[in-house]
Amino acid sequence: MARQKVDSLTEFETQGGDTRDRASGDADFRVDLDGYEGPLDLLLELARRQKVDLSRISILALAEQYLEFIEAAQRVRLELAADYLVMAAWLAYLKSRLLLPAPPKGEEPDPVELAASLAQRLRRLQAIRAAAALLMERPQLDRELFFRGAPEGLDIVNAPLYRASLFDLLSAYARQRQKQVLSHVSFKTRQVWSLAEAREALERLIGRSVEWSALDDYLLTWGATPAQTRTMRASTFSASLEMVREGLIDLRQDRAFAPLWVRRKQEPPPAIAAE
Amino acid sequence: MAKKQQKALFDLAAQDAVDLLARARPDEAMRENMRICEALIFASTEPLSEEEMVKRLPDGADLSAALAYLKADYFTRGVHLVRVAKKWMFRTAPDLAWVLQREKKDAKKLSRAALETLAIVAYHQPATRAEIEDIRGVALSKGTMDVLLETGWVRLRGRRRAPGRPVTYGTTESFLAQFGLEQISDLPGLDELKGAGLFDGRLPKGFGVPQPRDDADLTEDEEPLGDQPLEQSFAADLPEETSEE
Amino acid sequence: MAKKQQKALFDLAAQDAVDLLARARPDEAMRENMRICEALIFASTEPLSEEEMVKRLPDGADLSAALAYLKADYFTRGVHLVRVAKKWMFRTAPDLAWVLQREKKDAKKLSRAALETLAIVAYHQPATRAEIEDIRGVALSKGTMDVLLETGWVRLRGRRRAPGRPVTYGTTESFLAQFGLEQISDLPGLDELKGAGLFDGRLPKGFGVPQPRDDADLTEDEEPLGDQPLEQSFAADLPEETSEE
Repeated sequence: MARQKVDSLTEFETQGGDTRDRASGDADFRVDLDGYEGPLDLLLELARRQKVDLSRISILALAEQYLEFIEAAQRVRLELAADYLVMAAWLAYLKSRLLLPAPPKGEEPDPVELAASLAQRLRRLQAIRAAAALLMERPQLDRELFFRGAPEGLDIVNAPLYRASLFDLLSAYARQRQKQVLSHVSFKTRQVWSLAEAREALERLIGRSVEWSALDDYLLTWGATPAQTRTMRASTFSASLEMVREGLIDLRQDRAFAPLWVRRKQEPPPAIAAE
Repeated sequence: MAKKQQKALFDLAAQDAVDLLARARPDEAMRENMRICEALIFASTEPLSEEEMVKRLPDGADLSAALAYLKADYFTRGVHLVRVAKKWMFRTAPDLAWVLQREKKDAKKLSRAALETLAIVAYHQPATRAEIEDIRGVALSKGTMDVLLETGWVRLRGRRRAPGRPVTYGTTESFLAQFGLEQISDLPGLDELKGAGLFDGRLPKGFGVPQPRDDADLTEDEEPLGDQPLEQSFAADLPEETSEE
Repeated sequence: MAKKQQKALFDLAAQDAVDLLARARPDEAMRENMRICEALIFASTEPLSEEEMVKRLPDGADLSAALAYLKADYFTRGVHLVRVAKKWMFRTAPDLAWVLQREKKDAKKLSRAALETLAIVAYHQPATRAEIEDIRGVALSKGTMDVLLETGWVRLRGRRRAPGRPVTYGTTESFLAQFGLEQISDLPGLDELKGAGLFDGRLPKGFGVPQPRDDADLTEDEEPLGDQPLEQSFAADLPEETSEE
């Protein structure tokens, strides 16, 4: 067993990421079996030494060699990767089953089948290795084969293709014109005679007059335009009611829709007061 | 004829080599040297010097002849072997430049601003920027008019005979084609637009939609674009094709 | 009938195509199409798809015939025209490797583990991590798969419809290009592998011996990667390009 060197403790191929069956940090359990990639690899190497076709390999002999190998390895170093030990245990079992007559009960798997299945796995591994070798023998890019060193490249010129339908166009136009129409609507600014203005004017009027004066006449004296008359009348009327309430003026109307009369509040005559 | 022009562009030696090739087939050794040069130049990331090739060829190989033959070989192909400053490289044939550039047509939707501007240009043409802005009520961005000119649906018509001589815009034939109109007067009028439900009833009296026209002839109040700088229009930054119109 | 001829042209061994070329010279239009294809493939920085060429050829041009002729044309040259995954590229002739190996980049040598894993993925795809481990008889380290994903030759395909929804791996187009394969079924030694029962015991009965396939389409027992976290795969630490695939 020329390759039997199990003393170099460089880390096993499956170090690092593989934490499924070996706890990380358990470096002691990793053994470099001189580059063997696991028990199957080792088995294949041992099988190769039988120098027969894998389909006619003696699994029994193989199991024995493997167990010997593991034993030897353990003599040198006790720490063996779990994979190897699991395989050793399984092979020991297989060996015993192959040597012993088949048990009467058919519950346990047929050892011949188990052996055939192992041989099959070995053939499969050997075949994929051969395939990998064939693959790597092929001329490879940037090794034997080369692409064009300086390709110009194909340009794709972006030429946007605009899309719009007549309906889009017309509705855009209509929307725009309609918006314009609405935005151009102008309201006439209405002149409003405010209550404050009306009251101020009314106060000025009655300040001079102790006689009844017609409200409308009074409005006209302010030279209101017809457009202003309504707002002046409304505001003045409201203001006058307010001033009546405050006891500053008297207001009189002879009948419905007759002119309104206004004058400064008179001191009530004593006689009436006496009544 | 185009072929002839191409040839003129090329080194005369190439034609000589074609003749040479016709007269005498290169022998096996020469063909192998040609293959080596071909592969070397092809794979090189930079134009390849003759010295470099000599190093890789069998001793005593006639590099010049091999390259001349090779160049002749490629002369009628889609790829040419060319020499630049004593270095050799492959280059796609100049007459095929158009093939290497493919236009990728990305369907794009016009922005709302562009669509509205286009519609105003269509109905109100010839329209100036100020007129468009007046109708839209917002300033017209340069980008919007650029896009419209890029579509090829809007063109510069002329200038308004007015202070500042503003550029007038109008639609093009491809505008008609795009929107399936035989002529610009086929654009629907107010009644049709109303009928299509595009206007609601609240239109003031006197509101109208102009009868559009896109005669190539300038209107009375237009004058030719002339060569006055277009700084008042958007044309200053236009792509060349468009401003040439 | 033309279809049949085309198909025949495509599948012709290169030597047959050379013979064909000797028998029937392509006409002028065909030669122009050949020139265009030649220029396109030459100029392209990546293998060029037939679709892309069709877009740039005149309407109705017989692309297949043009490519077959062109391939035959280059058959004896220092540069070859090859098809990989329905894409076309020029490449130096394999026999000239010795001339070109000057600047042999330190091609990263794959570790034995990586090489075998690559082979298993290639021949056995879509393959899960468990399947790779089963064939190699040893646990697959994260680093090994990372290296393969980094080469760009292996990609995450999807997930197997099976408990745990394991990620499936497959090869890429650049894998084919790297090893000069036109399609995955051109893998060397495929028959031997079938004989060795590489494909046994995985697929349900009735499927027969599966053919490795690198179709983008998922197989029946695959499903998309989805957005489930890939903690069971190695994808968590992948470079982004790869995990997007």
